[in-house]
Amino acid sequence: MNDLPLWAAAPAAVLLVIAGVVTLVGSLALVRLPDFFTRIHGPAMGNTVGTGSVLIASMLVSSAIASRPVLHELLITLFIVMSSPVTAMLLMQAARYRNKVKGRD
Amino acid sequence: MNEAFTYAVWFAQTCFVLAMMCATFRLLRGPAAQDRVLALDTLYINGMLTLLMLGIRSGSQAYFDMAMLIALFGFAGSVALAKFLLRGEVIEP
Amino acid sequence: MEIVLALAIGVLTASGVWLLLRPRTFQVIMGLVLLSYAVNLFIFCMGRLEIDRPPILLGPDALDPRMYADPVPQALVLTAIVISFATTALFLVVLLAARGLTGTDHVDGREPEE
Amino acid sequence: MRPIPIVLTAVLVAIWLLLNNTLAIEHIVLGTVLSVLLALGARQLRPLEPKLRRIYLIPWFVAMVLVDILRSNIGVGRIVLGLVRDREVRSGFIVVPLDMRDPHGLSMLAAVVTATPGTAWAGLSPDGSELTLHILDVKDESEWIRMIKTRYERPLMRIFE
Amino acid sequence: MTALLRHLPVIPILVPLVVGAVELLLPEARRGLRVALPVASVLAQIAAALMLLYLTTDSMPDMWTEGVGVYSIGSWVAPFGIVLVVDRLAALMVTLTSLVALPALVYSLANWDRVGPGFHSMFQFLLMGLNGAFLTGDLFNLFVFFEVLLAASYGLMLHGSGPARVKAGLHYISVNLTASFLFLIGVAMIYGMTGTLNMADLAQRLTLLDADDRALFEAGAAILGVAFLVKAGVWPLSFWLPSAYSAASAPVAAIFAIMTKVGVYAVLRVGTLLASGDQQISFIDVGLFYGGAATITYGVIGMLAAQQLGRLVAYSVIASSGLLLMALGLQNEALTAPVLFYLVSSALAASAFFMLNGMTDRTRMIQMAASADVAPLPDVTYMGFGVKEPADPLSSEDEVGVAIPAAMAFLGLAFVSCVLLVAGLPPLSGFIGKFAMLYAVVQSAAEGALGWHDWALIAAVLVVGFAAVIALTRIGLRLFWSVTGRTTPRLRVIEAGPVGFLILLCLGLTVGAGPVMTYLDSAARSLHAPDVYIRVVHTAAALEAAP
Amino acid sequence: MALILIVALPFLGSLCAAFLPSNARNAESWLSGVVAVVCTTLALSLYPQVVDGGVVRYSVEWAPLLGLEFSLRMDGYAWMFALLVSLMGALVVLYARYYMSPEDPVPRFFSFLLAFMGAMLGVVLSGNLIQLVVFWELTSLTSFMLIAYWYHRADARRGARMAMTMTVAGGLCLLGGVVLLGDIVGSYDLDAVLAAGDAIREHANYSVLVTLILLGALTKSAQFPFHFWLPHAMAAPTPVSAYLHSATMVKAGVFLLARLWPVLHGTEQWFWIVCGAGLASLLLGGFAAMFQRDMKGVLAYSTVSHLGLITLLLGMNSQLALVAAVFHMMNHATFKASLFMAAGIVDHETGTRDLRRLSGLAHAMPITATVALVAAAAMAGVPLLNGFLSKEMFFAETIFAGEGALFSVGLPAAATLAGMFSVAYSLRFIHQVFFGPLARDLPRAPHEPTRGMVLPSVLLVVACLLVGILPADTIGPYLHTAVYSILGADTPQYSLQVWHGWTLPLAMSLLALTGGGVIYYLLWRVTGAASRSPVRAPVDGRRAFDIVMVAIIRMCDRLVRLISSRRLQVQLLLIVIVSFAAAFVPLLGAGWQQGGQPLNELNPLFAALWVIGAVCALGAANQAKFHRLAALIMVGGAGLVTCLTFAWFSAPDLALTQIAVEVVTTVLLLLGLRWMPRRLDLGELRRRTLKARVRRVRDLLIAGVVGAGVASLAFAVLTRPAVEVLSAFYVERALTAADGRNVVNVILVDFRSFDTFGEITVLSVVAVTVYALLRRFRPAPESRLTPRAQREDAAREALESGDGLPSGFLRVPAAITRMLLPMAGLVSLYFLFRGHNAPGGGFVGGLVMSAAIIVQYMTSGVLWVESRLRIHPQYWIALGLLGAAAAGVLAWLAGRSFLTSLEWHGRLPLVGELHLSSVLLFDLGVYMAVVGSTVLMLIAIAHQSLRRPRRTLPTEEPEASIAPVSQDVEAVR
Ligand code: NA
Ligand code: NA
Repeated sequence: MNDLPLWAAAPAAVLLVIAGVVTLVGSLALVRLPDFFTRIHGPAMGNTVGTGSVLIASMLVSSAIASRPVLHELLITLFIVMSSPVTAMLLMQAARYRNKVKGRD
Repeated sequence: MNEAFTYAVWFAQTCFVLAMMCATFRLLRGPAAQDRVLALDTLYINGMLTLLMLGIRSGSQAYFDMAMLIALFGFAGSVALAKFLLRGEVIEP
Repeated sequence: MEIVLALAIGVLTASGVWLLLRPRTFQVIMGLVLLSYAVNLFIFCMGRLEIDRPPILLGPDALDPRMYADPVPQALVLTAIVISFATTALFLVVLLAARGLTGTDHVDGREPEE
Repeated sequence: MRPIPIVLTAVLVAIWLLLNNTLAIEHIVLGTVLSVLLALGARQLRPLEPKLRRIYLIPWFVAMVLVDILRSNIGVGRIVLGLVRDREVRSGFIVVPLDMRDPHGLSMLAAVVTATPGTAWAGLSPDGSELTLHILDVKDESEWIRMIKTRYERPLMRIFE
Repeated sequence: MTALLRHLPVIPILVPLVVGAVELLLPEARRGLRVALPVASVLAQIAAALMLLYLTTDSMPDMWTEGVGVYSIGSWVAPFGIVLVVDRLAALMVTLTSLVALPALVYSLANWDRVGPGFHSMFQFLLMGLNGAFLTGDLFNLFVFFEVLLAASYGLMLHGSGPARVKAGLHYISVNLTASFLFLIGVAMIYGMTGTLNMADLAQRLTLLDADDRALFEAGAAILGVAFLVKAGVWPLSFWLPSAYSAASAPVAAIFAIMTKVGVYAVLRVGTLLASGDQQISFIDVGLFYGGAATITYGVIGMLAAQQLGRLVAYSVIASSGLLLMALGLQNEALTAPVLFYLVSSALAASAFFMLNGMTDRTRMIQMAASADVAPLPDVTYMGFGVKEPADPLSSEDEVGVAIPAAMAFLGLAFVSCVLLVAGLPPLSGFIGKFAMLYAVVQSAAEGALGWHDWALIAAVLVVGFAAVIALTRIGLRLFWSVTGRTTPRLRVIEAGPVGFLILLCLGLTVGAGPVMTYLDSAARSLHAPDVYIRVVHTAAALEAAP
Repeated sequence: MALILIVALPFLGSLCAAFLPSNARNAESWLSGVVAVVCTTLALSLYPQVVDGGVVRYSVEWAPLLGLEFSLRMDGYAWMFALLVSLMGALVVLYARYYMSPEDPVPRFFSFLLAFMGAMLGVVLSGNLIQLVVFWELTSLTSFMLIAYWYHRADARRGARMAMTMTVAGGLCLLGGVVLLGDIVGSYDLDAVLAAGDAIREHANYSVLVTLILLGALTKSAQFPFHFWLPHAMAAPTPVSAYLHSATMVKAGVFLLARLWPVLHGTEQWFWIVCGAGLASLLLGGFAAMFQRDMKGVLAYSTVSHLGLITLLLGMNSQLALVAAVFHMMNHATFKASLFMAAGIVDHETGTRDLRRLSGLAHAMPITATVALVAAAAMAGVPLLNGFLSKEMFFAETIFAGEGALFSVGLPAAATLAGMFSVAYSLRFIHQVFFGPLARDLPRAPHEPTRGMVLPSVLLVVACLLVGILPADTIGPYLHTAVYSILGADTPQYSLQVWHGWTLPLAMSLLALTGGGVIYYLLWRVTGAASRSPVRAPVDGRRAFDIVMVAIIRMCDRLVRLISSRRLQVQLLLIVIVSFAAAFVPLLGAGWQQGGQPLNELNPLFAALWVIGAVCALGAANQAKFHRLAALIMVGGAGLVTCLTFAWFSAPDLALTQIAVEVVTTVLLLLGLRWMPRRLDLGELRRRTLKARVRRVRDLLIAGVVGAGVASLAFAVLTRPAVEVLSAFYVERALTAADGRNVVNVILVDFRSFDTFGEITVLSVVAVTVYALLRRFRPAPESRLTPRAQREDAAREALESGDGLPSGFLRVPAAITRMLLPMAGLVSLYFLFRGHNAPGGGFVGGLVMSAAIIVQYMTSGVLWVESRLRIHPQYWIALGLLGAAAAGVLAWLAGRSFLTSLEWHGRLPLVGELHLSSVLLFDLGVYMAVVGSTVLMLIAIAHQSLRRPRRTLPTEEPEASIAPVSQDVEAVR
């Protein structure tokens, strides 16, 4: 890590700072926003920009260390993009259903 | 520059852990089950990011696998939980 | 770091033991899960704590054991994880069967009289 | 006997190579063998296979979505941090009439909606004609519906149907 | 043949594993094969065990040095790899296991095996676990085999389901899971302080520890000891045992008779190895003595209070376990051989007794239709599993088998034999075991000056016998000789045979007490002089590649 | 050889007898008779060898390490008893042939009778004391069988149990005593023991051993205070009583006393115990005998009394007394057996033995009456009969027993009193049964029995007469032989004569005769008293026995509840406490707390992580009762932090596995939650009882203390330097010798693959168990309905909307997850293949694959998935295990040991260098077993939703049914 070239270190550092801020803000939504339906929007920030930035930073750093392109972080992106809608959809559906039942009872 | 990078890593990691704490707050607080599930899901993603940071910090590829596993299957638990909330059982006939 | 991990093990153990001593089967199974975390971490501790030294050999010329974390407790924990997983599954099914056959989720198969 | 699903196999091979982070010949061979086997094995569970038509549209679409994601990240972040003081943030459900029926297109739409902070997929009517979304900051309901249909649904229909 | 001989130590583990796995593959319709394979497996294990027994008598010195066989799994020598170590004690326990397994298995074929799926697999896996636990020379591997045998025992315990079994099974599993955690903590601490897992190596490295580290090591060993004692059924850790053993189906209880002995074995094995050298872990012995005494008290009281034969026998298992531990706690090396004799005899006796109990109240077995108000799973899901829902084995075919005349006479005689065995009365082997203990206590006291510990053990031996007689005659008269509601059960050769086999085995132990005691004596000697064991384990080389 | 035959023949005969058909009364009798006669003949044939102190020995090595050898030893005394046992056996067999009814299952009877005979012969002929105990207990056992012969009778069962309990307890005491005795002598060999009298008497353990041995002997001989079992043993068939309770078994006790007399006698303790028991039995037995209603009861108490007489003699520490004792053993055997037979004949012919109902039988059965008369006279000590002779010797001994008024007056007086009792009950026995008018209302009309039945008692009476009239010519030499073998050179001078002149003993005899007559006259003629004892014994032995037994059982029943618990919580609490205490003991006083290893610098982020973990764990602990789902989620949080910890401290494999297991466990528990009806939070509303609160506080404290304890243990180890033994080896060899970079994986699949082998077996066994248990699953009644959400959503009915995808909300998730399946499969294979060099391996790979499959079930439903996919998880398990085993056995082909890794290097076109290793096969086995097991478990639970109630259940909301479910369960049963 000590001999990380500048071309990798500089953008990676910036990306990491962005990722940290965005993710924290996204998770803050869980604390600050008033109800479930609004809160669910927060983590999406971490899922997208937060994860994406870290992954790019990781790719930069790995490639720099391995002295060849290391791209497998792309897979993480792929899997998150594919899997997070499933969770979110079902969770929203569940919340709506449970709110409905609660209102009816 | 490397020092700045180190600080960035440290900063990001701190942010992720703080984010995890936010998620934990919701996890404990609820009030509804779906809030907790959402919090757990967030906790998983933030945990994955923390892992990636460990990977960047150490320069080891080993952490990538863990992160990938969370990305690929962290959702299975959340889906199961959501499905349970929604349908009363995880696997229907 | 050591003190944090020791405290963590302590908290997990205490929560696990507390749940283990509760009367409802679900509490017991949660206690078993928490205890398994505690025990796994405990075994893991026996290799002492190393940061950034995963026991993945860097090359044929880097075979100094001091460069790597102790792999043995890790292997033991792996086995232990699998076994706890299996037994948790078993316990779950038994508690379900007990719930169905006895009509209660009390660990003794009947509600206490008091 | 249906033919080997080429696209899926290709994607799988790519994934394999990415996983191993290599382009070595033995990995290409092994990856191909495994991918074909898996694609065939999973076929029973995938009676409906996606048929991609205008693949060239995909990069453009992805770029557009990325921009949207970045924008909405900022928007949501401001709301979370309480920086939007000038007006009251109103969140709520909107119903979008859908023309697209292809499940894979819908999946992509779901991914996009989910990935974009500020919008959340809240349900699809049983006949698939109506999509309910939850919007964090509903300024103008019809503007949202228009955006979803033109920016996302139409390109996706062109790719998948 | 010599090749097979070279791999002999692993055979008792491998054969049941393979057969257990193959059983999973066989369709339910292939009843013949499904039955023949396990029987063949057990017979093979008996043969292997006897061969091991023979080899440990130092009869082939060019193969095994000093009668201790070491088999390095994966060709990694001790302490780095896992080694199987066959000394006399291990060979004895493996033989005992197979000899208890055969009758239990044959007995189970009287449809006991068909009240639920997977019986034969689990039975074989249980044997694998038992044999592995007896043969392994590695502490963590011991844990793994403990888990194998426990997992199988959970399955067997619950075999047939029903409220009683499930309730008892829940307790059994909870307690054993907790004990497994203790086992892990103990092993972990031992590793943490010594850096090794091989038991022989451990014994050597102990001497290198300073006092503080030694204290930590002993704490680990003590926790490990508690885990063993839970298995051995020591008071106050054995309240689960009577319910579990009496609720299990008869052939299962019969094989469970060996389970408490595993705990005793572990105490003996680990205890003697760790206590080698000058430093004795004396508080463990003190604990064993008092724990054993308390266990005897508990067992005796339980026997006297028991209203059902099954529970009574279970309590007798506890009492005998207590006697073994109390004797071991005396720290009298002369007692070890008698303890082993008694261990063997009581295992055989309890096994026979549990099977007998199963024959006397078979009606209780057929209560599984309790779940009849819920439909079985539809066919489609079974097809998903690749099985067909079998016909309920309890309904029609229950009464197959040859009925032999004089059922009551046989049952009565078998009962009396079991009473003799449990109470330690002549002429069966229980008597020899108890006498041998008394003999050893008295003989080893200098000038016959017995300490109060010795007197306590003598009293315990006699009191256990007496209590067993009181309790068993009470229940026996009610079971076999009361007129009211007496229906002569149909006796089947397949059930009676195993019981008779075990009783004859016990008779054989009495008659052959001479050679048996000679063997056990040398087993005990080598246990108390573990240098040979340690040396052989350390010097054993891996098998050379064949030319 | 003859010796071994004497003991072995009865046992062989017993075995044969057991297998004869149940109606073969004659064959049984012949068999038994021949055995008895042969034994008698053999015994007789050995007489020349035992006369004048000769000893016949036969021994076989048995267990030399235990000092045991099978050894038979016949000297004069043993010869006498052997003859008595076998001869009496022959007579009893003859008698029994006619006594037993054709309906009785005779094989059992004769089989046990012969076994008893063998055991008794074993007792008297044992040359090894332990072996004697063996046969001793065998007599107890066979006598139990014989007493309980008519087991349908409650009195038989009770009598048998009492006899068994007492004699077995005595036998155990005897064993203890004999063991101590043998220790002093250094051998259990009788010869050696008999030669070591002084050493024994002087030894510190003498008093213990003599007490134990006497307990054995006195219980066997039914001596006070253990006498009470004998009268109840009269429930046995009369031949049994005649044999066991007159001639043989009860004699075993006094036999042993005389046998060991040379080495044990001569001490105060011996004198007081033996004489005390003997005297008490003599008087009490005689007194009680006078008031019995049952003929056999009279005889039983009379036996107690006469054995008391013998015991008293043996306690006197005088050689002459020993002679008298031995003599009386013989005499008592003859007349008492004859009387028992007579009583049996009366019972057999009239159907009753009640003295009050019987009367005047002499008219109907004169021969029997004569025989009984003579025998009873012998019992009473009438001159010219054998009983007279030994009783005279007894009287003589009492006079010289000791000094002081107590002995010189008291003992003779007591003896005379006992003599009077004896006369009185003998008189009553004869007079009330055989004299007076012939009783009319008897169950059967009395008449003389068949000759065969009377013959044995006639023979015995003849013996009584012969010995009584011509003692010196008949019994004299044999008695001498017997006595000489015990006393050797110390044998005193004595004379066996009917007439010694007018001596004090004769006066006592006459006094006893007249006194007895008077007592009888007063009690029954004048007062006409009922046959209840006018003086109740202060302690009724039988009642005491019953009370003690019941008390023991009641007490134990209470105790067992006190010292144990069937409650799981208590058990787990005890385990926790015991293990904590066990770990605590060695740490006391040791400086174990902190070692010298420098610590890692504290990272606040890590601490923050564990704040999260701890909060989750504590939250789960708090919520698990009423908010299961919340607890489950919190446990998931703690699991995640655990996983991160593994990652943090350089354990990627662990983190990987932990995360995979975590996910699968969550799904599993959720699957289970469906079958756990909701728990309503009523407990929070109800005020907790004080007891419950105390319990909670206690548990809280214990949990805290244990947690602190484990934490400090962990800390103590962490602060000490690591001991690198195994790890160094593994790190050095993993790459060079095992061809893998990931040391953890190399350990798992190569160095310690045997652990992994066991581990997958555990997983497989559990899966099979889960499956088996769920096959007979019966859901809780409240959970049987389809969950509410599904019932309300009718759209679910049309699962497939034509294109194979579900309609509605699962449509898109199903599409996505189906796309994910092959990718997940690829990832799982990736983990499988690369494990040797990087984190991963078969286990993680398998879990990933199973999770992928489970997700399909979640989004598409069981029926749809299984209609398209045959999974056969059991086959996966089996093949996985077999594959792993095959990988192990492969090494055999190369002559290496099990699980040795084999490498195969080759070249393939296009691919290039190819390394195949048996390790990969092993890991593949692991993979398959894991996939099979996990899928089997998960799916087996999921399948339960396919069960539907057969009965129509109430259709109310499952959530709302708070009614106690137990009633419903009862109804279901
Ligand atoms: Na979104
Ligand atoms: Na009368």
